[in-house]
Amino acid sequence: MATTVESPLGQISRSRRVKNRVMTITMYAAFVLAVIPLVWLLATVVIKGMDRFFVSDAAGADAGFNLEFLNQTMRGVFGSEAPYGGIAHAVTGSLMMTLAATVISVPVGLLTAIYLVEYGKGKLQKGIRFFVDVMTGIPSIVAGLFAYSLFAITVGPGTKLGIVGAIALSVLMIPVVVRSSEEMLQLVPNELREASYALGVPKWLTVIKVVLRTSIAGITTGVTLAIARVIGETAPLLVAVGVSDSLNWNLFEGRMMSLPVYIISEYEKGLLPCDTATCVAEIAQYRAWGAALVLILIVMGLNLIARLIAKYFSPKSGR
Amino acid sequence: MTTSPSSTGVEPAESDYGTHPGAAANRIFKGLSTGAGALILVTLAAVATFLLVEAWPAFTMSSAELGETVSFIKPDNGQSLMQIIGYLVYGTLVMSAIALIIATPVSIGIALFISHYAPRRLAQTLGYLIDLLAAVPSVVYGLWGVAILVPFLEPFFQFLADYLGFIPIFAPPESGEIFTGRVAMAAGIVLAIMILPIITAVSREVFLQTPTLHEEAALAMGATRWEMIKMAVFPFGRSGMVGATMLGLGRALGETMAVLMIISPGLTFSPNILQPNQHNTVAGYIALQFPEANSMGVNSLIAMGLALFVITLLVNMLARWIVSRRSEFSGAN
Amino acid sequence: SPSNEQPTESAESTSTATAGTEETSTVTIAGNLQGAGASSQESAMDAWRAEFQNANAEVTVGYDPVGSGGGIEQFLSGAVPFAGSDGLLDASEYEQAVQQCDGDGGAYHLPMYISPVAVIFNIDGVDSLNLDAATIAGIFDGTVTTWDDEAIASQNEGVELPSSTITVVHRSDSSGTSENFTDYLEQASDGAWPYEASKEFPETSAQRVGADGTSAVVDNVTTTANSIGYADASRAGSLGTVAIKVGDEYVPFSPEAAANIVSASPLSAEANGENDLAYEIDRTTTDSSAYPLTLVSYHIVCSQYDDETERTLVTEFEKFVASEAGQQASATAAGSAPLTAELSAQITAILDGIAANA
Amino acid sequence: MSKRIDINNLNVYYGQFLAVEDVSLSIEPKSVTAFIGPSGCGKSTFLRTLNRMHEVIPGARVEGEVLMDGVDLYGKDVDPVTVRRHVGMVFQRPNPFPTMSIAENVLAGFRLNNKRVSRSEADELVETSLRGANLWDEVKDRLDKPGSSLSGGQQQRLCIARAIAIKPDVLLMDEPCSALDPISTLAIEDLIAELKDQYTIVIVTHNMQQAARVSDRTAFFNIAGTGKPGKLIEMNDTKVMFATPSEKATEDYISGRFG
Amino acid sequence: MSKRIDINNLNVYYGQFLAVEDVSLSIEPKSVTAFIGPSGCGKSTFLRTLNRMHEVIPGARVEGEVLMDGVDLYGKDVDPVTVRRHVGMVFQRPNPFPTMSIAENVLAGFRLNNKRVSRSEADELVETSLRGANLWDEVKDRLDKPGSSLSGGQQQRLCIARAIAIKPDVLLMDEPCSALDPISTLAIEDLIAELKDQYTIVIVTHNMQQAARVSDRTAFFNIAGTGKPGKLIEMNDTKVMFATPSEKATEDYISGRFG
Ligand SMILES: Nc1ncnc2c1ncn2[C@@H]1O[C@H](COP(=O)(O)OP(=O)(O)OP(=O)(O)O)[C@@H](O)[C@H]1O
Ligand SMILES: Nc1ncnc2c1ncn2[C@@H]1O[C@H](COP(=O)(O)OP(=O)(O)OP(=O)(O)O)[C@@H](O)[C@H]1O
Ligand SMILES: [Mg+2]
Ligand SMILES: [Mg+2]
Repeated sequence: MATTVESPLGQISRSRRVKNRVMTITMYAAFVLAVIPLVWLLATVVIKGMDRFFVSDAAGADAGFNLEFLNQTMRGVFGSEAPYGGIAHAVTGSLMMTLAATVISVPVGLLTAIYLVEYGKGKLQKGIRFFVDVMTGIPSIVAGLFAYSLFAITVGPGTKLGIVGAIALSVLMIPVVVRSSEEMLQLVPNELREASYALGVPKWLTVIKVVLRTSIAGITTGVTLAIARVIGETAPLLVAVGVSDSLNWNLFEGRMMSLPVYIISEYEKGLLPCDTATCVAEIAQYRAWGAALVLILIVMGLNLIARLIAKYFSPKSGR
Repeated sequence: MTTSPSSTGVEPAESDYGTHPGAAANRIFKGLSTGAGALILVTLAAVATFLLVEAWPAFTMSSAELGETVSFIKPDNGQSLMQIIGYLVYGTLVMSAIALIIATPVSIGIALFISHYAPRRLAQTLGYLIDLLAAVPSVVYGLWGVAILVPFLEPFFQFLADYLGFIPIFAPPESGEIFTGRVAMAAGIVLAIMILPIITAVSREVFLQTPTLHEEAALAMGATRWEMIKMAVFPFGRSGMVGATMLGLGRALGETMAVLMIISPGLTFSPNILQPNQHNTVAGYIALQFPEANSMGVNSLIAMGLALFVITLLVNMLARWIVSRRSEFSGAN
Repeated sequence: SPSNEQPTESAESTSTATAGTEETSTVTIAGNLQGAGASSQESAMDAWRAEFQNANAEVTVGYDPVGSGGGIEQFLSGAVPFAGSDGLLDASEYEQAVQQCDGDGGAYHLPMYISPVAVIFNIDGVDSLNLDAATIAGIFDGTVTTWDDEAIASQNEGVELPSSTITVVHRSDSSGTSENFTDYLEQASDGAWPYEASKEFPETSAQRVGADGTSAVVDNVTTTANSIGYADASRAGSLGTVAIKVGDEYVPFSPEAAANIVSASPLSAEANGENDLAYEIDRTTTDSSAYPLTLVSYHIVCSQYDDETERTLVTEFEKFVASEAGQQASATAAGSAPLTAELSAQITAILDGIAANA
Repeated sequence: MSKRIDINNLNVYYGQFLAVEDVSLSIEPKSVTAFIGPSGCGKSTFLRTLNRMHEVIPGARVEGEVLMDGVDLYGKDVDPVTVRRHVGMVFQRPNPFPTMSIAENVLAGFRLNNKRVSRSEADELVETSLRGANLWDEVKDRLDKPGSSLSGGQQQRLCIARAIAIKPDVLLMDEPCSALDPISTLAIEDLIAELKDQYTIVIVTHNMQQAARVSDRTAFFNIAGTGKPGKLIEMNDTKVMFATPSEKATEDYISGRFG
Repeated sequence: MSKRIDINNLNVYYGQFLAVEDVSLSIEPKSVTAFIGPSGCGKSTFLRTLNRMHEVIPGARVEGEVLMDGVDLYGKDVDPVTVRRHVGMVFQRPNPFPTMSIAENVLAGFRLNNKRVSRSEADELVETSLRGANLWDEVKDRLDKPGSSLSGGQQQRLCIARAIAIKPDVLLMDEPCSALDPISTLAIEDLIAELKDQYTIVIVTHNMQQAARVSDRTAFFNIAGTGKPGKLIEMNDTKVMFATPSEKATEDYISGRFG
């Protein structure tokens, strides 16, 4: 039992105090433990990713900071000599395909979440809930193969288009969108729904104008997470979209490059043969890490935009 | 103001209380959202059918014949299609288990830290930081893992092997020396870092929803903060935590690139997670063999994809069962 | 956005400027040509595509590095008119090629990318080693486990060898490089290599690490002391390399020696007539001007294309690849071995035949 | 703009559970009717059946008739959405839409229904409704501020303004003051007294004094115990009811002997 | 097992907001003290400062003294966890731990301080506590069923049993009956009357009748308006207070003129 020392009311037993302290420290430690890899990873990518930005076609490896990397494509780029090549086409491709995947997944995912929260009942609801979870377990390459053969059967063999990749990504993205939106819709207090019904507003308008409107912030965050999940996919895009070294804005015509595929393929090139004064043997590595940096920046940018949207739309707090 | 309650519906507009304008839109919207849900089921059915149809030739072909057609299937070496699937399923589960064992407690720690320990202003920023981790693409994890983390882990693995090597799972390679960090443990750790933010984010939300009622009940009895968490937060959050873990597991099970870049793969049922060439995952194996596979090879690989799909199904069913088993004592009351 | 379009043009224009040295073909050709296949050729292919596009501004050539298997699959399904492959078509694939190609002539292999495979190692202070195939097999199989083993030391007198354990680094993915390497060991090692040639490196009892892709193998050898591995010779960088025993001499890899082994090898028994240059590399050659551990990567083309544009594109592109300029480009960019003049001429003749084969 | 409601033999169920049993009563137009009774006796449940809001709760259903000026609200051709436009409701906790400004909240009934209102019309409607809810003077300078920036009592009046903006016939209020401080409570009570000139008002309250102050007629509900259905014990003019209740239970409840 | 509490010049803040201003009063041991007053006047806030439960709310803090038998609860060496062991609390809504059985719920607090409890000891404690809370007979056959399977009133008594199982000196109750039906309310009131033989009891209630029925002394709190701090208006023996309040506001409130 507790031994009374100084405190007039007695103290809790030593073991309880110790345990409480230990757990508190553990929580802090857990947090620090998680932050270390994050900072480390970001630092690595930033440091290694900057190299490419200090190489320019004109001045070679000793150039100052420049943005050539962002403006150039890989068309006509090979070996370790200038032009050193860039990621304009990969950024375009990644953005276009991710955008298309988002355009497909968000309506489907959101409507499904609405069904689950607002309309669903019985077996169908249970079934959809369950299978959405199962869908999160589709290996990404299988999604790629699925989309590829879907088009091979319906359009013709070897159909590799941006849109095929977008569909593959949608298969991966939809369950994440459903899951996160469902959580967010559930957080909307019933009071607001009732307030709307009591004004004689039909259900569908209540859902759109009250429920969605109130939860838009959370949904946006969920969608960004889903985007982040798929924007880094490699395998399905390689299978379904192929690669390209040129700028292509058209999802329905020709192959497209994407950042993750670019990263892997540049990483695979390793050190290049180089025996002149102007060549940069590590250029492919520079490009790989540089692209990784840009990819993270894009994802962070999206995250930031989502947060701004969230802030703009979030319920106005008092005073 | 008609007072004919028995209006026959021929002219519903006459009643003050007839159908409101836009009632059709209401039905259409409901139809749309139900349709979207159904579309998901259809897609999933299509994927399942695709997997079955494509895997079928590999399943029906005799083991010997398959061994001759497909270069990576070697029934003579104990690597028939079914055996490979067995090894891969095992390897997938091993690595996911390592990831979960590491990530779950840490994530729950972080989630609790954010929900119940950190000052509120700080907690928000911290939450954002962790969310950022969720946004890092897996290729980047792979690049970082192989370039930075694995070399860093090697001495640590050696330490484990030296002092805990008597436990089979930590047994070092025969030479007693950890000569490479590219082992299941390393892949598990990278997976753990990858799934950590997802589990954290979801459990954080759940913990924040713990009814104040129960928290205060515990505190008012003279519980310390930790005791309060054990009494009120955990029991309430149990199903949420299971759900969060499942989401993380889903990602770990299907992850390709990061595992592939890190592990030195092999096909065994070995428990030794500090030895290379022992384990591989389904998704990783598919990606390794896919480029050079011939058409029957692709069929075989899809058969493995089907196996992964089935595991996911089973794991989800298990999770649901765990959650429902506790529902008698659930927090929802 | 326009800022993105700009650089493409400028990149093109700079390339066109440097393309002045090119012999411009008399016919102007235009269109899209898409290939798919082995990633081993990717760097070389980048060079060929770029140079060819520079010379023919209206042509775009694409190449999906989906792997030999994927390339063949797409070629056989008609998705691409040519495939890159590290290996040869098997009998059933030959059959399908007859179906797919527009005539009954089926498909031809054209050896376009010849690359010596280097056995690379990382021993402090040692740049090169002499080893015969049996010893290499012993090392990779785990029967020779330390660097100061008698089997190694006896071939390298005067070289200071550490007593440490050898770590073997090999490809963990399916690859043509592994297939060539294991094929060499199987054939040249006099039974010291008990496994069959295979795209997958076998599970030997050596202390070994599997790595996905050439880069990872090179990285692992670079970062692991006292390790050994194999990779495209162009990727050896500053790592130590092995001179392998051919006949009575130890031959270090070199482009010429690699090209020579191709000329010295017979065509495969299953080859589709004499126009199908599917080589059976002679790993056991005693000709010490040749380097038998060489990977030959092919372009697989149809013997006939009904579509006029397609035929022109394929044959013109492949002729460029086989030309001296093309081979020089890949040698510079990817470190491959240029074809010998005779082989180059032979391929050009075959392609001319296809071009005429309307 | 006000109607008479007659309820005949109404039973309300939550799934299998009978929450309110066999209630018959009449609500007079242009008057305030109060429902009182101990917690759990089904006051809220019963109130919600008057504009079919109970249908929002899964499993809730009714048997019986609710006649509004003779039209059965549960008739076949009757659309609950339309019913709710005629019978407005104010809830226990003020619930302005957090994403809307004060003015938008008042107009919510139109805006959410996609009804176009011209600017001037809208301005006018906002003003009359807010004046009707006794809130105009307090908020006229900050109509574009979020509704949640108001105090609890102001929020509740905003909800009333929102409800009367669509010009319902009947206004239902479920413990509209129980979350408010006494000053705000008085403001709402004054408002109710004014509104009854135009609307039929039904109010649920826990507070006997409040019922006594604001209502013309009072209905007392009671429950025999947990799990038992709530029942209407008696209904009468408020004055009569509080002075000389005819039932023992009513007297006990009013005099504070339980509850 | 009962203590006297003296509060001197207590101010309670939520961040910048002063919720309760300058309260001084004394609570007698072995008696029931009731706090009454309109909603928002700070009854709950004040009550929670008596066992430092307000510290659970971010930003909440106090100025002043709370002396328990002369010991300042806010003294430097005093651990809030220990304070709460001495001053138990029962909340408005019954909150048994849903994942624990009835018996475990009763033992929950006791277990914290006594790791090893023998079976017989535990059984005895469960029985005495449940008997003390007047619940034993109703639940003795299903002690291993979840606490949430009980009715509201039973759950509330279970919470009281849980609170008295740790043998506190003081028992605080914040509107313990407001979520209960009248039958359960009566049961709890009877229980309070029994408990005051052993404990110092403080109860917050909205219900004047209840205060009149159960308490020995009553404190009336009031608030001048939203945003103003709550204040203690007067405190006296309950009988005196209800018969002849010395303040006008008290009289108004008790007679139902507002609130
Ligand atoms: N959504 C629901 N599902 C099932 N039962 C319910 C639901 N809502 C209320 N009940 C039950 O119906 C009965 C009547 O509840 P109701 O809320 O109408 O009471 P009330 O008189 O409004 O009480 P209070 O004064 O506490 O608001 C209660 O037994 C309650 O438990
Ligand atoms: N967590 C909080 N943060 C900020 N202000 C609060 C908080 N809780 C209560 N308040 C404010 O403190 C004042 C007193 O509230 P309190 O809950 O103590 O009143 P009460 O008398 O218990 O009311 P009720 O009868 O409704 O329970 C109110 O103005 C309230 O808005
Ligand atoms: Mg109610
Ligand atoms: Mg209170």
